[in-house]
Amino acid sequence: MTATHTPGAVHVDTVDHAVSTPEVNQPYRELGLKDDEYARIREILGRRPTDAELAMYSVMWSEHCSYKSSKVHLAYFGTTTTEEMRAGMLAGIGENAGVVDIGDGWAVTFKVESHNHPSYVEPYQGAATGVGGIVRDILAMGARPLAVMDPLRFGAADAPDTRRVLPGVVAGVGGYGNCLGLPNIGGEVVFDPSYQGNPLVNALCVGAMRVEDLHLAHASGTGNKVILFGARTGLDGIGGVSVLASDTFAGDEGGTGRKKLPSVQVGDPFMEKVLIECCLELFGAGLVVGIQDLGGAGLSCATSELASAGDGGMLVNLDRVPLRATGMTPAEILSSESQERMCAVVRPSDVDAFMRVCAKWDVIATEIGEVTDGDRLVITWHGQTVVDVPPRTVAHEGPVYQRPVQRPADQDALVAAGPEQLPRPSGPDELRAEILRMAASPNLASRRWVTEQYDRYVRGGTVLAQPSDAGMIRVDEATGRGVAISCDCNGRFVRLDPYAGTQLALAEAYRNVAVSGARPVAVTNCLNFGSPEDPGVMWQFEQAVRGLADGCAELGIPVTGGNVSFYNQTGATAILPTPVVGVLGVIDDVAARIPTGLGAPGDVLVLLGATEPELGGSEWAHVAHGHLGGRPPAVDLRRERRLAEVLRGGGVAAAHDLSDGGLAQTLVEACLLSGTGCRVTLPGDDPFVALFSESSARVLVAVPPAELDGFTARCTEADVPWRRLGTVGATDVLEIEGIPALPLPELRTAWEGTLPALFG
Amino acid sequence: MARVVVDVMPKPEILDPQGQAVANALPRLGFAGVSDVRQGKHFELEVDDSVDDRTLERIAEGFLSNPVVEDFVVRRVES
Amino acid sequence: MARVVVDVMPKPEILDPQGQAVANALPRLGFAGVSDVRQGKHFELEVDDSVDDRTLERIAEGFLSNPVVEDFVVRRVES
Amino acid sequence: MKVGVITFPGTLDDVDAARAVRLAGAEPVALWHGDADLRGVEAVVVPGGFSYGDYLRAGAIARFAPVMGEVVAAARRGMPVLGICNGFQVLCEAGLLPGALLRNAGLHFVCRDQTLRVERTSTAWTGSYEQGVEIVIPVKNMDGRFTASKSTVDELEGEGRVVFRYVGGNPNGSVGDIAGICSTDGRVVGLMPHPEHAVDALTGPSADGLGIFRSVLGSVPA
Ligand SMILES: Nc1ncnc2c1ncn2[C@@H]1O[C@H](COP(=O)(O)OP(=O)(O)O)[C@@H](O)[C@H]1O
Ligand SMILES: [Mg+2]
Repeated sequence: MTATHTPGAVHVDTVDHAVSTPEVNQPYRELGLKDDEYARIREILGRRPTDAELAMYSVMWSEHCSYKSSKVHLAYFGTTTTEEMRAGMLAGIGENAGVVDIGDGWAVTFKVESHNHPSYVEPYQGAATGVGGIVRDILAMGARPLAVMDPLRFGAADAPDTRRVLPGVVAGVGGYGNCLGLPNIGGEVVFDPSYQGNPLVNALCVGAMRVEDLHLAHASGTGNKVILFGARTGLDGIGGVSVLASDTFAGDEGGTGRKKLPSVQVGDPFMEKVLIECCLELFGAGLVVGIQDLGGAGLSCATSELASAGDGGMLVNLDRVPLRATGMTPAEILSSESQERMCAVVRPSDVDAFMRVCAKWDVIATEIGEVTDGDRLVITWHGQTVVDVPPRTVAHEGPVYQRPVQRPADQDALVAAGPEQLPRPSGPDELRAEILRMAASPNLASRRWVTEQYDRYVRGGTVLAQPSDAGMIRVDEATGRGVAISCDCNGRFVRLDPYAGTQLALAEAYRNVAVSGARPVAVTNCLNFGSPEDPGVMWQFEQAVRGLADGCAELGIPVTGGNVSFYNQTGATAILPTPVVGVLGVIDDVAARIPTGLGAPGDVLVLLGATEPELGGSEWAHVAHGHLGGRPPAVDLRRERRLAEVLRGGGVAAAHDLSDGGLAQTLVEACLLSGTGCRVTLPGDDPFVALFSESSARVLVAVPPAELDGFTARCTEADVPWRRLGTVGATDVLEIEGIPALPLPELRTAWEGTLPALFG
Repeated sequence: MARVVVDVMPKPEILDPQGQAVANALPRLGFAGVSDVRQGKHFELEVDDSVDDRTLERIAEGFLSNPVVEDFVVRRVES
Repeated sequence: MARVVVDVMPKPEILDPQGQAVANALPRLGFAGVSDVRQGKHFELEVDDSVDDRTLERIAEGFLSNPVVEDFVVRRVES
Repeated sequence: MKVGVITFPGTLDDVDAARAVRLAGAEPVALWHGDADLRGVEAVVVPGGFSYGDYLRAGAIARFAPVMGEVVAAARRGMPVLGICNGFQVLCEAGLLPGALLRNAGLHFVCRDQTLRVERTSTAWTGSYEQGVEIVIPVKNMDGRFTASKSTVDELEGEGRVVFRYVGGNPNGSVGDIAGICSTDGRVVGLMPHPEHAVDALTGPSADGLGIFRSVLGSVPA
């Protein structure tokens, strides 16, 4: 149960030892390396790797770090990004996070990352360290982190395990983010049985900096010092590498006896807060040449990536690393995923000043090495060389796979089984009951139980947060310049048609940003899929990437970065393919934001876009019949683009987009958010379709009467279909013509009661 | 009725930021000589005599502690 | 070196929602017979032999616990 | 007028408190936890956050910071001191205000727009409000449940030292719906909700919190 520590020295497998013992059996399979991958490592090195080298290669060549299955597909993002789209991009795919020029000398960086598996094992710490990791990514770009978001997915809302996982994840996201002092400005909570046993915990961070302060992760300048700072390195998060320390491998020379170390890490948000302030002071004083956060793969990743991206080699004295545990081996130190650490490259003349800043913030900082003029990454342990590798082969030249891709055999049957034959509610009373049932269903019910656990005010720049369509923060207090972000994905749509479904995710995030009044400018993503060894999953993945890239090209906004998470499955069953898409928008003055809701009494309600009988993959089919089949709604990105332009043209007092649950849900939410009723007439001749269809490219807007003619004229001109639905009333009732009135208190009880009843 | 005490502590290899914060503060407060602090939870349960040790163990392991990151000790004390 | 344990508990008259939450959850999980639960903190300190009982008392009273709402017990255990 | 705003390691709302001080028409002065120096300020704000991670108890470690010795001494001489959220917790730990703040009754962090009633206007920080007025400002904390012995609560109520009370729902189980209290002389005020996050309707639920920072301008002899 507890780690026992070796008395005396740890067995160390040096390079010399490796050269003289070529035939040692190394447990590379236990570390996840394939036979040919291991053979390639031996070929690169011209000998067998040492324990420490094996540890480095195995983590860096893992799917998570090397993108070996996804690389060939992700390349498509590059080929579809035009020069025009690239114009505002200061850093793109390949950097820690994408960076976008938002004007006035400001640059914004944002990225989403997954922390799915750790959050299933230990929901609180898994989610907490997920937030911590993405924040360090943003910090490593030289930016001040400004806000976080958390797209989450869980099994069925009433499943017992969801009751274990969800409260822990939410407490972890909040516990870390709140203590760190970053406002949570949005996210998602989605329930579907496919996530049972494999919840998705994605975390997004956005940060800002002056354009000239952009820091890229590279180690250059021979003689520059490598400084590790932040938390001490411990035995947490070592996971698989502990096999290197097992008796069988380390043999008689004193294995540490550590068998199964917990692969979870515990986060220290206080340390991270201090680390942020310390880093920003270091950046501000110009004391940093290059910087890299330590996340997955710890020092293995940081040293090899810094060296690989630089113009020289690197020498690291591993015995200088401050440790939290005794008896750690070099392989363990290199693989430890202890949180809240950063690695910087610093000019020798700046080292003292660097150390003074760290001391001011009580941050431990240690010079562990330097940049050399060679082209090798050399790591020593008490004077003996334990790693001597070409860093690019570790960090950037890992294996690349062209995995088999095959459209699943059941795809046709799935698409053929559309929702047309499902019994529908009919008549006023049934429709009324359906509106209430939908509003109370887990995927549509108020997220307040979750979002109340998140600080959305800290830093004083939050202009929109939940329950708005997009989160919005002010970047520049003097000018009011700000950014808006939304993350979206409907995995059911993606399951039915991965290409179109991913474009629908893009369309929704784009629309949510547009509805806030911002101009969408860039895209990030977190592609959560099943096993890449399943050709059907690879087909979903390939289609999703193509759909996203082609969609971005059509919208004229680039993908600036992202993250791939494979192996999200329970047994042989993969999750719904879930490419979460995050769209970033810019607004010149946040005072011009469009609030989410209904507007003021007397405002005219106008529905933008066209409603078709599109219920494949809809929330209604899911809630009423547990049905998934047919085609997802049609995508029309050109219309989304025009819709966004119309919204930016002004004249709108409030807005709310239509997505899951259709017009019914949008009306319910808009009324409850504004605390005002309204009276509307449904479009078309089928009230059921009007209420529950999930056709895309639609928005409900509230327009003051004086603006109405001008606004609708602009819609007509832009070829955006519009239709007057009714007016905002000073009443406490949602009145839909032909359906018995829905008093707001009754709607509120339905909408707000669900999550508290489930989770306490 | 018996009183049962359950102490739950972070596993030795797991980071304990709370204990660390205390340990770092003590010298600043003028207390020397404390080299390490770990902080955990202390539960006191009033338990029916019918509840056996195996049940207490299950309560401690499955509910009061998180076996992934914590160890626990159960003690019956005089009531 | 000695190991010192400090247990800090909410005073009896202070509402303890954490303990209460545990007590309420146990029957739902199928554990009967636990009539009351209180939750506090458990500290384990590694202490130099030079540190006397009076000092430990001051650490526990003035720092590890808040006398307005908490009681504490200090114990030296074998090291 | 110069108003100090303290930063401890882990303080989060110092920037916002300084902004509120500025918007109210005073000059914010940054005070560092490690310096036993109030830099000539005439009032002090101890802002919110998680000083030292709130790891031992909220506010327990911060109260020993060198700057707090100066704050306690100055408060005893009548300098206006405002503790917001974590700052309130620090002031209680430091003995400038009675009672303690414990884990919210619901055991969750709670962030919501909260209605408060201003129960007392004769303090250094509430003079610009009308007695009994209701204001909406955010509350956001994990340990916000005000607790004190019965005699202390009776004393606070009897002496009219409850400055703010939760209205329309108590977010954390505080005794008597108490959201904020003051010292016997009304110069030291602590409250859990965050007035610095209600200084304009763009980034907060209202501008109701500004009155707290305006009040202090009138509370010290010019
Ligand atoms: N996990 C979460 N964290 C923070 N905010 C969330 C989370 N889940 C949902 N929200 C917020 O709740 C609101 C409603 O969510 P949702 O219905 O998914 O929005 P939309 O359909 O407009 O994308 C949004 O403001 C969203 O950002
Ligand atoms: Mg929306």
